[in-house]
Amino acid sequence: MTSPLLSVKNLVVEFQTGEGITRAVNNISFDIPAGKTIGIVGESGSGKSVTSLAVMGLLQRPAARIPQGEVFFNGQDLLKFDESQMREIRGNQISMIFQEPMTSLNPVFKVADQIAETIRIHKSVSKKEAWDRAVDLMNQVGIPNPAQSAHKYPHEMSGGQKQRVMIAMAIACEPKLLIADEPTTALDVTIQKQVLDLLHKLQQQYQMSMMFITHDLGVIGDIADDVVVMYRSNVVEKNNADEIFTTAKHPYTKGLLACRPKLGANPRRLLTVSDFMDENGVEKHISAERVVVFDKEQEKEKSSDILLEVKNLVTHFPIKGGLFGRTVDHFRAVNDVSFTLKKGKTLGLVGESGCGKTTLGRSILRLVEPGSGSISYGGKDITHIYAEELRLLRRKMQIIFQDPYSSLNPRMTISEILTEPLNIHGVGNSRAERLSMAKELFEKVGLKASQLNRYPHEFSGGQRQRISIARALMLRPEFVVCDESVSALDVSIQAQVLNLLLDLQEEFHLTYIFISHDLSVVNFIADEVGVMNGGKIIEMDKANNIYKNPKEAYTRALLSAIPKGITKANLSALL
Amino acid sequence: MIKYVIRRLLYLIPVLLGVSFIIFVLFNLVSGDPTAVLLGKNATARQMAELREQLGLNKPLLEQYFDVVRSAFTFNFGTSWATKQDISQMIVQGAYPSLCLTLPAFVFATILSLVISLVAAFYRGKGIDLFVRIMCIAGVSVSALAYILFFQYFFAYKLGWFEISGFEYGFPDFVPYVALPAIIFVLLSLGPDVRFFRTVILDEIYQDYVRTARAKGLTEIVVLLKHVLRNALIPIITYVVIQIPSLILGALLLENFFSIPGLGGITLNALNSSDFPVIKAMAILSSVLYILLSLLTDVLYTFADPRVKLK
Amino acid sequence: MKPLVLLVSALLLVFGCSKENKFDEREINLISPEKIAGFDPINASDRYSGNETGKVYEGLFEFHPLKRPYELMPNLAESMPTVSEDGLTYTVKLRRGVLFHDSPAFKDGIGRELKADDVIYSLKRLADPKLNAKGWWLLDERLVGLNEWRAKHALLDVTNYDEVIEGLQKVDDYSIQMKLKKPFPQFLYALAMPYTFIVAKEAVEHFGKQFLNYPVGTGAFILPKFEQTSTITYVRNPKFREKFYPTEGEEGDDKLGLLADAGKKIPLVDKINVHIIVESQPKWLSFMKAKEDLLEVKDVNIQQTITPEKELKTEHKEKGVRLIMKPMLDVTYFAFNHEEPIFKNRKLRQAMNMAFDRAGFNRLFHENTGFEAHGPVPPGLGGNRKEFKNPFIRYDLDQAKRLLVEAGYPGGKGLPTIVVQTRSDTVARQQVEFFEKSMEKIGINIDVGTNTWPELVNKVTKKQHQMYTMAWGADYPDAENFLGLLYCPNQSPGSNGANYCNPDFDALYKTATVLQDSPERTAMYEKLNESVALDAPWVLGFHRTDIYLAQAWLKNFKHMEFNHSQFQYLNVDLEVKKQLSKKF
Amino acid sequence: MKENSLWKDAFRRLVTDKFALGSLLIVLTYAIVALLAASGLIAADWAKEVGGSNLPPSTEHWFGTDIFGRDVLAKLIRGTQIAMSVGLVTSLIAIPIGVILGALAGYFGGWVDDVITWLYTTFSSIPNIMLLISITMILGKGIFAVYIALGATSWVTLCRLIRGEVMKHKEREYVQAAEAIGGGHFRKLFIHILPNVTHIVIINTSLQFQFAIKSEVILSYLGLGVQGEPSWGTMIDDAKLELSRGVWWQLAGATLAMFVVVLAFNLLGDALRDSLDPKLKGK
Repeated sequence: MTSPLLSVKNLVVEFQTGEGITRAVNNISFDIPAGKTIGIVGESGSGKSVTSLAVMGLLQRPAARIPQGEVFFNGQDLLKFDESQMREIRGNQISMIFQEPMTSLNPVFKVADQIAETIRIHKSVSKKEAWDRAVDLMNQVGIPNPAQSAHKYPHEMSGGQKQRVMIAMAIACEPKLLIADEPTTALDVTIQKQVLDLLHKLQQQYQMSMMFITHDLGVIGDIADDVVVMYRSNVVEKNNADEIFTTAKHPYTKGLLACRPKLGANPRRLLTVSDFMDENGVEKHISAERVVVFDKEQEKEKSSDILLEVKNLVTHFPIKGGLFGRTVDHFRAVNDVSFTLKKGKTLGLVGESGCGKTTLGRSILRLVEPGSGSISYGGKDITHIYAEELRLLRRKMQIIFQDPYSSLNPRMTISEILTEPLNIHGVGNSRAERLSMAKELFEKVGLKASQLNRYPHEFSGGQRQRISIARALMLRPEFVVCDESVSALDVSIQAQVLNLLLDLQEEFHLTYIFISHDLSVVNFIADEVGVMNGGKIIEMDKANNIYKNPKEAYTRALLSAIPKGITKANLSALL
Repeated sequence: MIKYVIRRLLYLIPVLLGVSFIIFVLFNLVSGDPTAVLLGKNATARQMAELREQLGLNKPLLEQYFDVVRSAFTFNFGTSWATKQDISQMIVQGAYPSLCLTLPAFVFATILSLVISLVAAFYRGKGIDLFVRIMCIAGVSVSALAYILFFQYFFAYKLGWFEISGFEYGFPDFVPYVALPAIIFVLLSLGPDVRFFRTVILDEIYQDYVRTARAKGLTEIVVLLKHVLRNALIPIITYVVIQIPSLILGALLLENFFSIPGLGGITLNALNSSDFPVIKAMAILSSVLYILLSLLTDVLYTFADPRVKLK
Repeated sequence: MKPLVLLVSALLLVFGCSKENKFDEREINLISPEKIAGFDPINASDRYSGNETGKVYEGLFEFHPLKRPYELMPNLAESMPTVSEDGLTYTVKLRRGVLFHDSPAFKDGIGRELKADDVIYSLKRLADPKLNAKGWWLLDERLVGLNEWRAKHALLDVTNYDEVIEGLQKVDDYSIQMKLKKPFPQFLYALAMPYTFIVAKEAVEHFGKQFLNYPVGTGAFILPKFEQTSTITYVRNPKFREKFYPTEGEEGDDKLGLLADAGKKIPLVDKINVHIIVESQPKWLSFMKAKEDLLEVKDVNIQQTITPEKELKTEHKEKGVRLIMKPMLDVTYFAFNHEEPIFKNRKLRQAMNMAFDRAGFNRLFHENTGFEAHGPVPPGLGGNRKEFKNPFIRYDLDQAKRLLVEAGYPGGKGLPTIVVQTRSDTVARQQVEFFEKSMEKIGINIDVGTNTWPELVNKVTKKQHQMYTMAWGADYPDAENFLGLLYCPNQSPGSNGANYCNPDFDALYKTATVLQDSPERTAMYEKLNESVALDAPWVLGFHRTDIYLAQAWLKNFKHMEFNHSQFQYLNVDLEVKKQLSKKF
Repeated sequence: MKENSLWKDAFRRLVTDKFALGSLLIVLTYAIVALLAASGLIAADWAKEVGGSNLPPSTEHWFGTDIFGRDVLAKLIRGTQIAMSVGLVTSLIAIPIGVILGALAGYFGGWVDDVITWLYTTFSSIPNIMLLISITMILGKGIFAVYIALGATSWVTLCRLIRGEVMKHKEREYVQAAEAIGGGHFRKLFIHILPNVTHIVIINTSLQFQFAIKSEVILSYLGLGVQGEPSWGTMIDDAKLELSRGVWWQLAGATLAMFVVVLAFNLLGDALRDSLDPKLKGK
């Protein structure tokens, strides 16, 4: 057997921070054979991206240092290369695709120029030749009208197209190794699927090796040959891709596999990593009842009261134009939407970004002023109520946002954040009482009361989302809009938060509108699912029906985009 | 784009009305009677009254305000009260020496600052970065007056490298006269310029696309000069262009000490002789220039950044 | 990149490129410490615009450049005028063959001969209400019919210069008759002042509003166009009439070499460069680098110029630099505002006079070159009697304290803090700070109020001050010009900023000032000067000394109070300049 | 884990930076000197003649004496009070105006924004120095005119910065969250948004201080400065006449005093920005 293309041996990466030295990568080793795809899986902060940057020699110096380890590429230790040698490798022999296509392209240069730049660095070709090659590459990565698109600037392209440009740039010099760092995470599911297929195709076509980094085991199934699982800076499992779904050894891997909601049958609560191992990484025995598949259909109706009724709702934003910036037209973000929602139920809204689902959610809460149509809540028309009435309504209706980083005021402590709604509405007689209410809920969402006086930045993304949930529930609302509330989280955390939402729904008899771009998540949590496209709900049905009998082509497209990898999983095999 | 330009030009109207109003309040309402100063030490009460009438200071206030507004929109500033010179001509004549001093100094300071900032950004966090920054800040921490007094004495008088004072028209005749004040100008600009440019460049250096550029195998210098600089251009353009109106006003102290007959001295003289029409003209001109230049920056943005569309 | 290349090459040029002094051109280099507004004689109110105007324009009369006391001599006038017995009618004969500078304003661009109409036109311009000349006060209420003409035209759109005025008539092309409303003994001085310099109607009309930038005079030097520059360059007038350097002067002028050029045709140099330098450091440094030929030494630079014994310092002597020190016709003072009730108290005013440490002040600010003023009229003018000693300017703190007690303010108690308004420049501020320290010693609190020039003028003209400091320089060599500072009708907004009113003084002033120069008038002036000095209307300051430094090669410079016509007589010795320049 | 706020975090970063810590100490020292001088505990007798006129520096008088034989060091100390008060009062004038107008414009947008934008565009279109001179001149003399002129010209920058930042924050989800829990405009703007933009105020103030101190010199040169008290500006202005006769110590003293504190403010401003600006976090 030939030696692997890339061989990482005993790599250690450390960072100098204000608090001291932290070890981001702890003595890891793995190989990438020529022409193979290796998936590196782990949650954020597990050290997977740092590993890739170490291979590329792109770690931020002097903050980062590599006290130990070797990275052999074609038999040479890259860590011993100087900067100019590394430049020969970068973009030429090893190239990389990053997570954020929005920010990873230089906004001020034409896309084809950016692709051509890579070529011109490493190949002695004329400007014209490089450009032509760039157009050709754009064609290969499936950008429509490559000759014209070549002249576009990044902001004139969609996220998916930008990621294709990034891929074209990466394969421009036909590298031996392509590193893809979460290349699909920022994309909508449908796009994600296309990009994965493209990467797979190119990898075959160019006979490249690929290092595919993701937090979602699900997406890896289709393309990876081998999988390396990283957890807390260490490699915990290396396995063949086919086998890892059936015979995962490490409890963390098992957890990762189990935590992704599947279309159709799921346990009543999603399994999480913590079901498989305790905090110290020691494997736990999972109780049988946790894995019993639960069928929502069989659950009897909790109530039949209609809590929310939306009729012909239209929300539009003005389009400014003309000499004095008058409103010349309107953009209908929500266009004639009607539905009803019963008490205690969850309505899932699913669709790609820009379909109007977020605006719909905010219009219902009157955070965005609806244009026409009506919203009635508990039988009362709330479309045009104002001031005091609206303020009182806020006690009953709440929202949980997508971004756990920007939805908490960074200058307030958690206790301030949690008691603020109580202050506003005069709930609780004293500060102490309000504090104890905050504390109670804080513990209920799974956090320690001792952390109440901390600031948001001291918490992880998942914890922050729990805090957001706690804030939304402080006023004991009846109705909560969860706006992409789990989309920004790693799958393993996502499962925990989904479980929490379900627990809380049960405890507080909440009614949810759950907005997501991920049909599998919606399918898991919602009783009824509305598929949105172009500001309208194009299909609405019971969650299982949507999955089983999609009527609209668009729904089918959404469904087919869900990574199939996970379906290989045999749940019982995990136990 | 054209619509945008027209709209921005129309914005001149409210701004000029505002500027006229501030000037009117300052000079027609609040400030004292200029006639005594204008007539000199032997002024009589009767002559002062006559002059007041002649200068239109007895007109109703509203009418006086309209006069200010009119001159703002017609650019007809009339003649100076104190020197009886035609104001437009004074400004045209004074702008030349002022610009001879400030423009090369400004261009040089900007380029030098940019180079220094790039060097500092290249060596960010290292000793050389710190050293350059501190030197620039130290340079700007000395009062302009102290620089002038010392440099004039030492470089112009003791060493005789430069002319002590004066000005001559035409290149390169003016060079020996403006060189020393220009050096002081540069010294005083480096600090704030470098601070600003360096921050802007560092803001960009940590962007994702820079990592992409590095991943392509570009050298750090190309990354800086091509990718980073181009993106940092927008704030830099704003910062640079907006300073231009004050260049035309000249460097007041420098002009006075080095006897450069520029607009700074004209403004100062006008203030010292209650020559309100000149002050008004200077204020109005510089605000028109300010608006035009902010428009120019907007137009430059579209070249620097394809994302910017003027609507 | 282009500007960078340009700038770098420019910087390379700079080193070794500062200009060398020239020895081949007969030129002199002078300094004007203030910006020049323009070249219209009727607005040449300050000394420096007067100096520049005087290089191009001329008046009917001029002060003799050498003789002292100041003496008028005919200039554009052929001879001194004939005056009628009542002193009201003056007849002036004009010199023939005086040509205006060549200018496009004239037919064919050739300067024509100066005629009587030009004199009348120029004087009328001073009265033109449309022009509101700064010099109007000079003729205000003087010539018969002129005020009426002015008043009439104030209401009309166009000023009609052709209308004949009784007081200002042409006899023939070369003689003019002027009639005064009442005797004005200083009238001839007025006709030597820049305000009354003669301009050509064609030039005024041709250049219109730009006239002030295109001086077309009859003088020894030509300035084709005035621009706001840092150097004004005058060139010799090739068509200048036969005018000669005086053959006689004051005693001792001979020894000083001031008569070396006697009888030679002027001008003696080809070019005059006037450098406008406002700040004192560049002025001083430029002179010390031999870039300038003459330096008016002011304030702190005095210490660098002379030793405490009032000798030129050796470092200057070595370079051949000459020192010229002459008393000025001026007076400095701290004026009380007599409308403030507290200053109606004469004892208080006297006390403050006696508490002012003049010796210390003189040492600090004038290097002992000032002369303590005993009254408003400076030495050298009729009205100043050497023997007169004002008892209240003696520095005597005990006496001052006693007077303060008598005034009703023992130890300064009961007096408010008095704000002394002054100009905001460094020296003015320090001088009032010194005054403050002096008054502190008898318990009077002083605050310094610094003002920009317009503010100070405004405060004084509006009577919004308690005290202010001022220096008054003579407009012409007559005590009237100083005594008028305390004449009640001149109170704010006039020159009597102290608003001092004394009926006895006013009555005598009225009688004296209309008299021709005579021993009686001098006696009256003396009485006015001394009586008012004892009443202490001001805290008297100094009669200052003019101090000039002249390079050895600058010839024919003699101190002159009214020096606007002096420059045509200057000369330069290039040989000396060449030799001495090595020492700089 | 101990309680750890953003401010404390920033402070910790600040004090670990040697330059920043030094700068902070210098600024504090100046502030203390200014306070002591203001309360008359030190340099109260600055006006006293302690020796001859214009004595060069000696062990007795470290910075020599001035024209009246006053101790230059005492004047410097007294001048510290003026310098610091000019910085302080100017900031106290500029900050409320700039913050409130900027916040209102950024938050409400629409016509409020139009009016405020117009206002600051108008102000910033007139060259700073001209406005500064005009206002001082017209308000008459003295330190109050200096305060007001500097205050009136320096709110503009702050206003523009705050407006931009508030506009950014307005769209953040935490502000929408505040609305969702029933918070009104006041709460959103003043309790949520403003504390998040205070770093701009602090950075700006530190730079404002040094600008004010330097402006005082220019105004003094123009004769528009402080009266009756020795300020660094008047001392440097005096020097323009004294220097050529070899009296360099007043200039040296005032320049040194100014240099140190301006340098400190500048470095502190930079350090504050590095430690407070969230954009620069973790760099």
